[in-house]
Amino acid sequence: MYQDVILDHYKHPHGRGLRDGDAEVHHVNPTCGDEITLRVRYEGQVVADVSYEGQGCSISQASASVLNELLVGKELPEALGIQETFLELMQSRGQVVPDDAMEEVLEDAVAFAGVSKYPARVKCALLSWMAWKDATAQALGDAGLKDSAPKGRTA
Amino acid sequence: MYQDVILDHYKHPHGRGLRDGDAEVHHVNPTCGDEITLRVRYEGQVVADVSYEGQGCSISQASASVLNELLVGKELPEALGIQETFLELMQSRGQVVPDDAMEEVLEDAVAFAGVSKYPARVKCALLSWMAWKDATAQALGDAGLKDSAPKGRTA
Amino acid sequence: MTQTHPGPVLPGLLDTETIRKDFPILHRTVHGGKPLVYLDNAASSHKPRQVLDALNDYYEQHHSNVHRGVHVLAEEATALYEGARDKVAAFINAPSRDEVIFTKNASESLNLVANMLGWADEPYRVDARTEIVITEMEHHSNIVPWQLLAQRTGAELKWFGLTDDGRLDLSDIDRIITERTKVVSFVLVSNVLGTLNPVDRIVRRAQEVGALVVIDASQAAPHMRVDVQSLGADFVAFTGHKMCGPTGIGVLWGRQELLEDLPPFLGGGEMIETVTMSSSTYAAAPYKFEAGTPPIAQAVGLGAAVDYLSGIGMEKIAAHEHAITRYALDRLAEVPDLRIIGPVTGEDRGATISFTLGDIHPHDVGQVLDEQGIAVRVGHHCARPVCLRYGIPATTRASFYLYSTPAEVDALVTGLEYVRRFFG
Amino acid sequence: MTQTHPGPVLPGLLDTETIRKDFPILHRTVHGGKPLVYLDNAASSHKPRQVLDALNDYYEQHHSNVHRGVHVLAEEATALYEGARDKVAAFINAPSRDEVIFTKNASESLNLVANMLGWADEPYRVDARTEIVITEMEHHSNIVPWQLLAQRTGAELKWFGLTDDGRLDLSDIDRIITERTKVVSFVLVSNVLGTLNPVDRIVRRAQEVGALVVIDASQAAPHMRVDVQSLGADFVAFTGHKMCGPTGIGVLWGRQELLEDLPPFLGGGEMIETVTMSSSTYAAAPYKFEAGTPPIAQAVGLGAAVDYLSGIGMEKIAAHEHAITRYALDRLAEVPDLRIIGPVTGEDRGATISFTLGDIHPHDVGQVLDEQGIAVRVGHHCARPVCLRYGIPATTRASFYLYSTPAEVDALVTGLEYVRRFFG
Ligand SMILES: Cc1ncc(COP(=O)(O)O)c(C=O)c1O
Ligand SMILES: Cc1ncc(COP(=O)(O)O)c(C=O)c1O
Repeated sequence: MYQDVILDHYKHPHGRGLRDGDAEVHHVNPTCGDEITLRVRYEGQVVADVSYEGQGCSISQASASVLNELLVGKELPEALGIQETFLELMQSRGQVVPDDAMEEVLEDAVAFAGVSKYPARVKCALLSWMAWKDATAQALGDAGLKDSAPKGRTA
Repeated sequence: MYQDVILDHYKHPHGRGLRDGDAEVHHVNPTCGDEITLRVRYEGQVVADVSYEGQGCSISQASASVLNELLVGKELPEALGIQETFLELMQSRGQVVPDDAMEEVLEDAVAFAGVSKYPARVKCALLSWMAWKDATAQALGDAGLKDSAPKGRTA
Repeated sequence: MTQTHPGPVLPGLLDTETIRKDFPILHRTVHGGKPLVYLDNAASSHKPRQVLDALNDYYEQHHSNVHRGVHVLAEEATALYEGARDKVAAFINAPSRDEVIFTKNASESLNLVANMLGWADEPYRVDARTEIVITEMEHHSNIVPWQLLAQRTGAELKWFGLTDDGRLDLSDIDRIITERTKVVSFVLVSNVLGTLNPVDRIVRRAQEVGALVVIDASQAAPHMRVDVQSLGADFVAFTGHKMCGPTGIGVLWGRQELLEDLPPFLGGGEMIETVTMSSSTYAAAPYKFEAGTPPIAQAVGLGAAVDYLSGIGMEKIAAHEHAITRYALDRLAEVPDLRIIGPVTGEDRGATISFTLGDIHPHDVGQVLDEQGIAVRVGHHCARPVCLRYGIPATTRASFYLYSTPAEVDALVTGLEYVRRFFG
Repeated sequence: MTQTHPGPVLPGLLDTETIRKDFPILHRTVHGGKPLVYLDNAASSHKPRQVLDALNDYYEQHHSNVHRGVHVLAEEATALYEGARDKVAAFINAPSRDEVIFTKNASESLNLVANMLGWADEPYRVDARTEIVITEMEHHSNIVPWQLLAQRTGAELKWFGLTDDGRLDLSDIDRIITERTKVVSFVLVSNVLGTLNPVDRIVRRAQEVGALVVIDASQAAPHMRVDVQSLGADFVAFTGHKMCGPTGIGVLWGRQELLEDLPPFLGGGEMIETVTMSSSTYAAAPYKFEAGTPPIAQAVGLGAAVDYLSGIGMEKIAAHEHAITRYALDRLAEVPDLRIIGPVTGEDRGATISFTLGDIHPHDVGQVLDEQGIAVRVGHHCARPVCLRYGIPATTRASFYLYSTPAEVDALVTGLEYVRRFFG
C-alpha cells in the first residue's frame, strides 16, 4: 500500500495550509478521529485553489496532496470526473487494476489502488475528496454542482 | 413422574373448593399461567382447613390435594416441617431418594420424588405449598411463623 | 423412525431426508433411544451444519473486534460482519443495506422502535395526545414495549380484538386507527394461532392517518418470503434463532429516512461520530443503533442461515410447510376432544397449530408426549391475552419447519391418542 | 516464531506453549506465512477450543428455547443456560445467582443501569435536581448512556479529570461527588491508559453522599479476580468477548435489593409475570431484565470461558500479564520517540499499553506492524476524551492476555523499529 509516490506526497505535501476560499468545510473520520479543514476557491468554473489543514495518517495526508495537485487549475466538470474516477478506484476493493485511461485521469493518484484493498484505510484516502466535494457544493450550490456533473455518470 | 398416587389425587382431589378462612392468597406460576386461590383457617396453632381452587396440570392439582390431606389437622410446627421436607425433596433434582424417615413425614407426597427431575414441573408441584406458606404468614403474621419454625432448620 | 420413513407423500414436500442430514441435533435420541420428534419450531429452530461451520470458521480463523482495526483479522471480521448485513438485506429485499440493524433478538428490535418514537421529535413523537395500536394476538414482546411507552409518555394503547376463528377483527378499523394514531404494530404470523394477518388493509389505513407501521415478522421470516418493500411497513422486526441462525441476534429493518431522523436508543462505542465529555454526535444508520461490540459471530451465523434458507428457496419452504400443516390439520381433526385454537383450515396461516385436548392440562399433554420423544410447547406461548380471549389457561402447540415430516405428524397424533388414554 | 520461542523467561509467566494450543486462531498465519502476533486483546480476545466445543455441543445436542418447555431439549437448554449463570455468579463472587443479568454486551449493561435510574422512583431517580459523575477516561459506552440520561432528565453530568501520568485526578473528589450526586460510574481498568483505578476511595465518597456506584469492569474481569462483594459497588458491568467468551453476551451484576426496586428496561417475553392487554406485572430479577429469548448459546459459551479462566486461575493470569506488561514497558522504553500515554510503570495498571511514535500517525504504525503479522489497535479506542486530554489524535495500543509471550513483545519492538525506519 505504501507506494513511493504516496510516501513522497506524505513527506512533501502540495498546497498544504489554509488560504482564502469561497467555502470551508471540516470533515472527521469517525473511525479514527482524523480531521481535515478544507477550503475551495473558484474562479468561475475553474478550481482556483484547494487549501487544507488537518491531522491524519500518511494515506489521508498524501491523498489531500494529490487532490491539490490534480484538481487545482481544472474546470469543474473535469475535476468532478477525476473525483469520481478516484472514488470508483477506492471503492473497488482491490478489484480494479488501473488501465492507461484511468492513469491518464488520475496520474499520481493511481498509486492509491493498493489502498482500496484495505477498507479501513479507504476512508482515510477519501477524507479530503469528500471534503472537497462538500466544499464545492457549498461554494457553488448543489445545483451548480449538478449542472457540471460529467455526462453519463451520476454524482 | 406420573405415579398412580399422583393420578389418583388428580382425579379425586381432597378438600378442593373454597371455604371460610383467615387469609386468602392468589399465586400464579408465570412460566405457564397456572393459578391457585388458597385459604387457610387456623384454630390456635392447628391447621383447621386449607381450601383451594384453581387451574393447573395434574401435578399442581395433585400436589394441592396431597397438601390438604397432609397438613389439615396438624400443629403448625409440624406442618412447617412437612412443607420444608417437601421443598427439600422437590429441589433435589432427582438426587434425593426418599428414605423411611422421609416417607413417614411425607406419606403420599413421596410420589412426587420423580417430578423433582423436571425443573419445569417443580414449580407446578410447589405452587400450592408456596401459597400455603404465604397464606399462613398472612394469617398468623411473619413472627408467628418464625416462632413456630421447626427446630434446627431455617425457614 | 422419522429418519427412515418420512411418512405419506404429499405434493409440495421438500426432500427432508437430505435436509435432515444437515441438522446434527435431529439425529439424537431422547428418553432411552426414542428418536426426537421436534415440533417446537415456533419457539426456536435448530441449526444446520452450515451455520455451525460458519461460526467455527469465524472464531477459529477470523475473530476480532470490527470496524476500527487496520490489521488482517479486523479487516476480515469486519468484512464478514458487514457481509452478513448484505445477505440479510438481500434476503428481505431491503432497498439499502444501511436499513438493516443488528440487535440481540426481535424483542430488542421492537423495544428499539418504541424507544425511538418515545424520544423522537415531531412528527414521530409519541406523547400524551397520541395513540398506539396493537392487536390482541401479539407476542408479549410486541405488547410490553408499547405498554411501557404508553405509561411513560401518557399515550393511549388500543388494540384490535380477535374473531372466534382466530383472525383479527378489523370491522372497527376506522375507529381503532384514527388521526391520533402515531404507530400501528402487529404480528405478521401469530406464534399461537398461526394466523397470517392481512397486511395491506392495515397498512392502507395507517397510511391514511399518517401512522407508522411496525411489523413483527418473527414467525414469518423463517417460513416465507418477507419482502419489506412489498409489505409497505416502516419497520420490520425478526429474530435469528427461529430461522436456523444462532441465538443472540435479531434484526430491525427500518426505512432509511426514518432511521436518519430518529434518535438513538442505546449509547456507546460504535454508534458515535465524535464524543467529548459534554456532548456527542452520532454515526449514520445502521451504526447509530448498534452500540457496543455487535453480535459479530451471530451475524455471521445468521448470514449463513439466510444463505442456507435461500439455497433451498423460501417459496419451496413455504410450500412444504403448507403441505405439512394441511396434513396435520386433517389428522388432528381425527383426535376426539381436540380443539384447535386458531384457523382450522390451511388458508392464510403458518405452520403453527395450537390446541386443547379435552380438559387435560397442556403441561400434562406435553409431558406425556415428551416421554414418547415428541417435543411440543405448552403454556401461553408468551401471548397470554390470546389464552384469555379464548377462555383457556394454556394450549399445546405443535409447530413445523422445513425439516418436519408427515411421519412426525403421525407420531404426534399417535402420541395424543396415548395421552388421552393415559389421563382417560 | 512465537510458538517455538516464547522469548525471555520472566518470573510469573504461565506455560503459554500449552495454553496457546487451546486457541486455534493463534496458529494461523497472515500476509503470506507470517505468524500472527495478536496484541489487540483489549478490543477482543480469542476463544479456546473449550469454549467452541461448548458452543457446538450446545447447538448439536441441546438447543431449544429456555424456561417454558417441558420437553427434554428445553430442560437441557434451560439447565445449561441457568448453569452458566451459576458459573458467572461464582466467578465474580456474587452473593446470589439472581443478581447476574445476561445482556448482549457491556454497553447494554451500562445503558440498562442508566435507563433503570432514569425511570426509577425515589430514592434512585435521576432527574433535573441531581448529578451524574463519570470520569474522563471512560469508554464511550460509559459516557454516552449518561449523556443521554442527562439530556433526557435534565440531570447534570460531571466528571473526574486526569493527571499527566494517566491517573484519575481525585483531588477535588468532595466537590465533584456531592449530596446531589445520584450515581458515580467509572472504569475499573482503562482500555486506553491501562490504569487501574482506586475503587475504595471513590466508593467511600459515593456512599457518604448516598450515591449508587457503577463499575465498568470490561477490562478487568478478563484479567484479574473481580469480586463484586469486595469492590463494594452497586452495579458491575462486563462483556464476554474480551474474556475468552463468545460475542453477543455481556453481564450486569447488581445488588439484589436494587434489582428488586428498579423498573424494567426492555419489555417482552421472559421478563413478565402476567400480561393483559392493558397492563403487566414483571418477573423477579434477573428475569425482569432479560426480555426476549436470551443469548442462550452465548451464555453457555461464557460459562465455559469462566471455567477455562478459573481452571488456570485468575491470580496466575494476572501475574502473567503483570510480568509481560513490565517487560513490555521496559522494552518499549528503548524505542526512540516512543511516548507512553498512561502509567509508565507496572504498578496499578493492566496489560494495555498505549503510545505514540514520534509524529508517525498510529494508522501508519498499525498498518506497517500488520504487514509484519503484528496486530495492534490504532485510533481513539472508543475513548476519545482521553486523546483530547493528552492532545493527541490517536494512539497505537498493544494489549496482552494469558497467551501473550515475551517473544511477542520482542516482535513488537522490532516491528516498531522497522516502522521508524520506514517513515524516517
Ligand atoms: C472499558 C470498556 N468499557 C466498555 C466496553 C464496551 O464493551 P462492549 O463493546 O462489548 O459493549 C469496552 C470495550 O469495548 C471497554 O474497553
Ligand atoms: C411473534 C413473535 N414475536 C416476537 C418474538 C420474540 O422473539 P425473541 O424472543 O427472539 O426476541 C417471538 C418469539 O419468541 C415471536 O414468536
